[in-house]
Amino acid sequence: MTTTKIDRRNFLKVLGLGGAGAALAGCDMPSYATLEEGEEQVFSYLAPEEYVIPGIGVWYASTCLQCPAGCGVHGRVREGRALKLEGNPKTKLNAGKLCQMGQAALQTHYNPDRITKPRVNGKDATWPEALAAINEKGGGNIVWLTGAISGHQRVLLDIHLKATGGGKHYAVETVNTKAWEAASADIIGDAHPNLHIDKARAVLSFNADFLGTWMSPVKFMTDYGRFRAAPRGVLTVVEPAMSLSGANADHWVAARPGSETAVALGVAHVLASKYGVTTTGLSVSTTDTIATMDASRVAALSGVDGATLSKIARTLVANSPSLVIADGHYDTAAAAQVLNLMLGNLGSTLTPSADLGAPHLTNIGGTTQALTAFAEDANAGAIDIAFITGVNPMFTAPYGLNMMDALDKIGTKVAITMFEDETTTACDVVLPLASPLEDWGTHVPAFGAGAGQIHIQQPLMEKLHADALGFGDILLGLAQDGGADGLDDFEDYYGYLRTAISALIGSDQEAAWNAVLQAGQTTAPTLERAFTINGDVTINVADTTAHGLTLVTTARQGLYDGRHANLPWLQEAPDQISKAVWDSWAEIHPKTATKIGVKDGDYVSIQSKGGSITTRVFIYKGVHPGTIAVPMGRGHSHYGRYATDVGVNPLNILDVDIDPRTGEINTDTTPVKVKATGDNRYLVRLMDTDKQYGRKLAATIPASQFHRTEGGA
Amino acid sequence: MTWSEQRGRTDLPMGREGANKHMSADRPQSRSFPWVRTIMAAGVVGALIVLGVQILDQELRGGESPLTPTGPRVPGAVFPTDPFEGKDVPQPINYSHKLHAGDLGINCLYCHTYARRSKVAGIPPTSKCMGCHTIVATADDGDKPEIEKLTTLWNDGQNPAWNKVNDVPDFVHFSHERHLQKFLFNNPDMDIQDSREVCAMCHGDMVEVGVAKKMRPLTMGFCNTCHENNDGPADCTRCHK
Amino acid sequence: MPSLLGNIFKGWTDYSKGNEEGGHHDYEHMYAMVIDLDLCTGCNACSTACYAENNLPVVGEDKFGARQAMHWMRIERYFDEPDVGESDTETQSRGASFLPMMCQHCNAAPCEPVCPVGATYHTLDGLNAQVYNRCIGSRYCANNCPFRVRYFNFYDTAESWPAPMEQQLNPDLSVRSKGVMEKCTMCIQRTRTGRDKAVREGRELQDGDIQTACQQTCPTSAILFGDLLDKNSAVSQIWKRQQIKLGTYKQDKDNPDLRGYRIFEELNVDSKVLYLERVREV
Amino acid sequence: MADKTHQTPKHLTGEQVKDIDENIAWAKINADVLRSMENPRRGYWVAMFISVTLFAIMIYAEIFQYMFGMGPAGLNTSHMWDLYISTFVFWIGMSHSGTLLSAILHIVHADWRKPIYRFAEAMTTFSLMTAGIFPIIHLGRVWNFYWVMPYMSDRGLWPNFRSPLIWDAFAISTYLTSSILFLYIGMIPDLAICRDNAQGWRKTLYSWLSLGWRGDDAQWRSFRVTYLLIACFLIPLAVSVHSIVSMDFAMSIMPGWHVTTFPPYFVAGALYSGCAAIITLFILLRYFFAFEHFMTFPILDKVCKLTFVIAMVWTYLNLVEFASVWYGHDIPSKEVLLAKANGPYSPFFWAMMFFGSVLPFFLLSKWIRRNMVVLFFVSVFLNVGMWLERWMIVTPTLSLGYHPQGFNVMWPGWVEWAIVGGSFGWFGMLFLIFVKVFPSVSMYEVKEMVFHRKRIVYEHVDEVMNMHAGVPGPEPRTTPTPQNTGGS
Amino acid sequence: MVDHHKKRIVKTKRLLGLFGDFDAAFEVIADIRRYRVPGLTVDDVTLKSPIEHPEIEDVLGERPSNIPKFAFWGGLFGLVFGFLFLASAQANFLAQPSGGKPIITIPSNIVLAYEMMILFGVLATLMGFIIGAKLMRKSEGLYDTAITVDQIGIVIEVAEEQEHPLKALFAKHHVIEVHEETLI
Repeated sequence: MTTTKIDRRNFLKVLGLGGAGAALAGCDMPSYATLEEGEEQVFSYLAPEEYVIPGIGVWYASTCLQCPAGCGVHGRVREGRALKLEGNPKTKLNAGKLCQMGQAALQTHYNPDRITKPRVNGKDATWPEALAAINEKGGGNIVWLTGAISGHQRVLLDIHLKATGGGKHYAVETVNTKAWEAASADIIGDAHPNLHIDKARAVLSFNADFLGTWMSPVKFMTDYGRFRAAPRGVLTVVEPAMSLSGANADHWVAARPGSETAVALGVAHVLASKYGVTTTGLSVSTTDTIATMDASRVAALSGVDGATLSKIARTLVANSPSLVIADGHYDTAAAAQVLNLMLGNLGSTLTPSADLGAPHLTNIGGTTQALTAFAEDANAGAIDIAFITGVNPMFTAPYGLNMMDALDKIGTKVAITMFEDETTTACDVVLPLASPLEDWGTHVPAFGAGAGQIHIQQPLMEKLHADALGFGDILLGLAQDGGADGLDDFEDYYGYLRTAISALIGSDQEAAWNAVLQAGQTTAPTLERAFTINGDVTINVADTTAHGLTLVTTARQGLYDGRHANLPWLQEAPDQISKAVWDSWAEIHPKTATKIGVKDGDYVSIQSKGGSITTRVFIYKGVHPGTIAVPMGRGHSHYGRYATDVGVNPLNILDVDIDPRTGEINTDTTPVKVKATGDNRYLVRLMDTDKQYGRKLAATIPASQFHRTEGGA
Repeated sequence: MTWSEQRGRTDLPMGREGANKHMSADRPQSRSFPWVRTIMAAGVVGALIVLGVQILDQELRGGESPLTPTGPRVPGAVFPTDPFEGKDVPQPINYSHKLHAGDLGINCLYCHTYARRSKVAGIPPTSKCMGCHTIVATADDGDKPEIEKLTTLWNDGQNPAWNKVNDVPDFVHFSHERHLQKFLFNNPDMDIQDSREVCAMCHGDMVEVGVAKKMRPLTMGFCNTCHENNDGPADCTRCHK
Repeated sequence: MPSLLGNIFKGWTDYSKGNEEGGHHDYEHMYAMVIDLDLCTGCNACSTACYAENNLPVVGEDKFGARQAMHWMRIERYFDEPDVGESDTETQSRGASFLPMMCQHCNAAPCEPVCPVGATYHTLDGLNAQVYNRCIGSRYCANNCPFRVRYFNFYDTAESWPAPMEQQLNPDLSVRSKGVMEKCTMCIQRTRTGRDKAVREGRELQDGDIQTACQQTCPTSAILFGDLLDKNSAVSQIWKRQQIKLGTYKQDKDNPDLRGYRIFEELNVDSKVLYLERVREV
Repeated sequence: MADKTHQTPKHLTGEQVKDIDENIAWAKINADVLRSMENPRRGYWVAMFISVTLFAIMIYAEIFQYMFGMGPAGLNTSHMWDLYISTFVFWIGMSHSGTLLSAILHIVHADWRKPIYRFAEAMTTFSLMTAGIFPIIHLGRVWNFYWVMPYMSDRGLWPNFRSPLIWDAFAISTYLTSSILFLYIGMIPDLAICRDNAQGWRKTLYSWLSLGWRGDDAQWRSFRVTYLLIACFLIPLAVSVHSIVSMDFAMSIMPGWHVTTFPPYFVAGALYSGCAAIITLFILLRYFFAFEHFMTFPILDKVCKLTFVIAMVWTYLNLVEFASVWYGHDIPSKEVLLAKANGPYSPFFWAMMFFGSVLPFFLLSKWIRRNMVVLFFVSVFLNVGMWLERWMIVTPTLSLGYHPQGFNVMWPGWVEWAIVGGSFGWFGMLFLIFVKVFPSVSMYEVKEMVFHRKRIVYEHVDEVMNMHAGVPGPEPRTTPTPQNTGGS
Repeated sequence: MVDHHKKRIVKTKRLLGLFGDFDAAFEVIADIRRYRVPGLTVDDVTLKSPIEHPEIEDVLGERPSNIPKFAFWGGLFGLVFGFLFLASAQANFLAQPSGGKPIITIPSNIVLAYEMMILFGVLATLMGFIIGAKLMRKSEGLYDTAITVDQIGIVIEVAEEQEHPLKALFAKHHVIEVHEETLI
């Protein structure tokens, strides 16, 4: 495969640092010394495009790969440097908006810790050497371990696997929506129903942090904006530890970890018994399950009292249409869908999704089930060559999967990555990956982009590191080397992609291609579908009555599952709830704190069967007393200068507790012992106070007043 | 040193009784204060101060002296023409403004075409040079080493690394576009052909020099003088962001 | 041709005019903001966008702990909501309330008169500007800011951008060095570029031509930026609807239920960021 | 020293009742003072060494700060000002007594000022020089400090005359100039004396400085008028200077700073710390230079009483300030007030209250007033109290303020401590050099003093007779010898 | 009268008599007032003393000083100049804090002009002192360092016929020393 390609779009060339680099000396002493002649160099383009003018930024459309949502972005390019990302207004998914992770994509691209050369067994090498190292052990079972993947990269990946003996493809995402998908598929026959939060008058969420990390947060936040406009919707969130969605809830209900199912069914019970909401369409068993869930039982299981249940029920009934979403456990999601059925939300706030006409492009949502499977296969020694990209199993895998041995048992481990992380260090061959801002690609958002939308990813600037290659290029090269047929006449992934898109849009005109690039998206034919309701669903209510202190690993928009821990902007962006920066913390309830005997900033050791972590406590009332919540994302042992040895990683000490219905690893069922270590250090936070001291800073008014002035019942 | 030659006369008897004798001395009557004269004088003093400061101010503003009518001819613009001679800056290609802008009379904006659309005037892209030099004065003439350099660079796909000549501090954000708009395009008495005159306001007459050279101080004082005299914005953030 | 005496007389007349007309007579624009707290989810997108747009240095844990961070736009989080009753239940019964806090660009800014060298002043755009290269770092302005939104470069910031990160720096505004005060400029580089663009296209500046970085990225569109002198701009519409007027600290609202308010209005600093109260179902 | 050989005369014990012994010979006055410029006690050199060391540390700290920015000083986003500004205010305060007392007492013809006003004015000048460096040191970009000067430039840039900091710059430079002139003019006749007795470089120096003073009647006349005029200029100036300094705070809108009573409060505090400093230096000089004949207990008594009175005025204004805040009932200001009393800084606050308002009562005890050592420490602690007062004005406000986000407690960094400590070294160094090079007791005015007293005071005749008959003071040492130059 | 009196007689010598105390010196002057020495008036007397005697004026008569005028004009200049300087500076500050706030701010300028008034007042006073007291100029000889210790000197210029009477007068009042120098 060719390793050095001339970027045919030479206007992406960097024209030196037009002032900015020297601007570091901006106002420094003495401030007039920069009146100089012949000190700086200035370049010009060889043959510029007409619309590229030095000193004026040009916006290019591309796609954000910071999380699986796949929002469309516009990148501002000036003098060949990508300076700023904004949302692509043309996309239906994020409508010109972007979250902080998307903003920080620039730092993924410009990160000082990127891998610039191929490596074989930890030594720098050339591409041919690296490829040789991969192939020397010969074929055998070749597998891919990736994150959520879609579009033509997925196509090439499948081609490569097929050409090399049909090995498996494990798509792993720690933060995923498998439970919701499975339950939805079972009950309403659609794994990805469109959720119309903006249309709902009331939203009830169990563990689904739709504003933070669930499915497509930016999409949901834009909807949330409309949801809050008059007539104003009511948001109720039930979860063990406050998430970003919970922090914006009108009613926040703390439920014992794992007991959300009980709460959901309790609400269903109140609906049926108190508000006479019909349960027709539900099987007898389901109805019985609901019937058993009276207030006392729910209270016993979850610590949520009857008043709260009826309050929730009242809200749902009073504000129709409503929407109930859930995640975490299959049963919770199923119960939520049952509520949706009972409340008749189907068709109004849940509508059937449409399948992409080209199924080979659709998004493979990652799961932790795949991680388990990968670990098992590896431990069984069934894997000879593993290509690992976009995931960091060493970091995210619970101790129970003993990922270390698993990787050791693999013949050749190839990491295709931008950064040196825990997994990369354990790999034999490391191939430097181009950053998403340097790369071509197509992405089919799993959710919310609208029927058949395909987002185009195009480079915003030339490669920072000559040896890094785009993911598509690597795939293409591997597929070509693997002897896949029909690919030989493509010189690079750009050529392949261009042909493929031309085929998709049925035109290979330059103009059509440019139109696609400018729009940053294109549309594929879709197949309409309808809900197929299946009311016979068995819901098991876990008995959480006796549960002691349980560890809950929460995902936050920002560091996400840890992949963004090396972005200083996100490390320094205060956590939305605790406002802490640059370190991990454990959220516990004041009661629990007094029980353990710790105060703010004290270190506690959190001991599970699989190990222990030691971090500082953040005490507030936003967690259930039976919960100790540790956000995931920090605690890397290898991840560049910004992430290494910052905070602790709760994922490793999770028990491998598999949800029988989905095969997912539960993140809220690990019992832990918590002891104070006696140390105390100030937990660095944006602000030490939760109070406004009578100042009118963030003022709040009751909804009634809002309705008086701005309408809505 | 020592105080050894101290002449202590501690034996002298001091002050005897009845030392206070009074001798008649004529005491003048205290005169009433001349207010009117005072105030008038104060006025005079004030006036003198004002006058003095005014003159000094005119000097500092560079009243008439530096703003000579000679120099570039830009109707409706008053601007300083402080003499200034920058140092020679070596360039990869000894491009002669004298030849191109002077003898051949090429309009500045033909090459520095970005100046009218952007903050930066920009270095012309190599393609622009080659646009002519593939036809006239090509490398094949053999007697033009500079153009041969250029052609070699062009064929290798290299951009020449020019050295910045007129370089203001990085906290100064000067916009060529706005200045050209004011003095050239939106200036009824100005002909686009004479863009040279406008450029010369800040860059001096590049026709006089061969390889580019800094011809004006381009200090803040230089800018302010012009801004004041032409009612340019007196707003820091227009240039300092 | 300006002259000293001429300017003195002009100065006097400006003085009188300033008194008569409430001090708003010579603005070209009056940029202001509206922030709907009910829409703000506290997701930090605006803050990070500000880091990207305005070359803000990252200081690291120690300096952040020493409160030397440089976040121009900070999202504050409070758990008490006195106006809708305390949530006295065992666990939180409501979410938190978030407050995006950045320079309020007060028209009667307390920071402006105290700067010994006039490095902070009011531009014709109605913005409270900070001229970095004039600042000598006496820090009086920050002391006098009731919002605590002025940030000082306590250290040299160069190490915040190890290569190749410095390539991301926005060339439209300078990078501040140590000893310089800085703060939110309402993206003055964007207002400038927007105006230049309008001039280039030979048209008037319209509402929406200029978006600040925080406004553009805010997923719930909680932040709105615009010109108060333009009567049709969305911002001035809202100010009108919420019956908040500049130049006074006593707003006479005929409808007490309106959500609009300005923080520390009682200090009469005449800030130009209008907040809309957060709403809670109780 | 010499008096060990005699039985201790009254002027060395507590019983002395007269400000000065009017029989002391003029020549002896010259002799003693001139000798003081020659061979001080060893304590002088110890003090000098300490001062220089402190100053060296300060230089190091400043260089460090110059290289690494204001961070190491421990400042943060809420505490933009800290010890620098409070110590600046402290030194400005120190500078007040000298000039103000000297000028006022001169106008009201309180002649007991004559032996002590010289070093008091020197103290004024040098504490001003010390104060002046702080606003410069505390700048973030100190290399641009001259931008606060109003100078014409073609850049059309001026300082912002609205800023109280600029008022400071004007006031301080005016005050410094005037007080230096006041000190200098008052010194001219003495410089003439030195000129007449000096040799070598000192001769040239004094000849230049004495401006050819010959003691003509015309010169004396002009001298009197000039001195009186400058005194009249200085009194309102001194008052204005410290009220302007107080405006740095009073003109701001911060709770706890925006207080109407600050100007008089600051002036009182200034006089207070100044008087206390006079006591301290009085004792030091009296010891260093064996000035027992001139810096006598009765004069010290008067200074102590004056200090006590001013302390009471200060206490009153201090309480008035609290009261006005309390009854004003502005919540943030009240929070600051309460935080002072029981917040994290309360120990310093209460220490300030004790040293400032309780300790002065010690001055009422005659025993303490007569006991040099005790009095020395009392006066030092009075000044510690005043320094704490300035700190307690600056910092608690900044640690609270209006916005809860700014609530935090900070502890000054080592750089700040080093520079604050070093400022004392800098002051001490200048002062010690001065008293060595120039007569720290005004010879001609002491002569006037004894002259007038001789002609007016007639009580204690018997004592006078005693002095003549048997026990005169120590003979004027004509040729000092090593063993009586060292401290006893 | 002094002048043509001076014209008549040509002074040849300058005498300096040193006296032990003021009283002796004053008596000499009193005698001169009584014209004990023909042709000498009190205006010819220059008294040199180590301290300033409060009655010198009674003895020698009023000799007006114009230093107060210096002070007054200096202060006035400072005030006017100060205010105008500030006003012009503010009015010509290119980056004027616009937005209708006063360009020329009276309160601050008053404060500053006040300081300038005092500064210039003091400087002018110093100037007046130097001029009035004839300092910083080459002074005539006939000086004795005893004057700065404890002796009072009387300097008189005399013609030769006056020399002996004056010396006699000095001697009568216990002169301690007499220095003399010839003028021509």
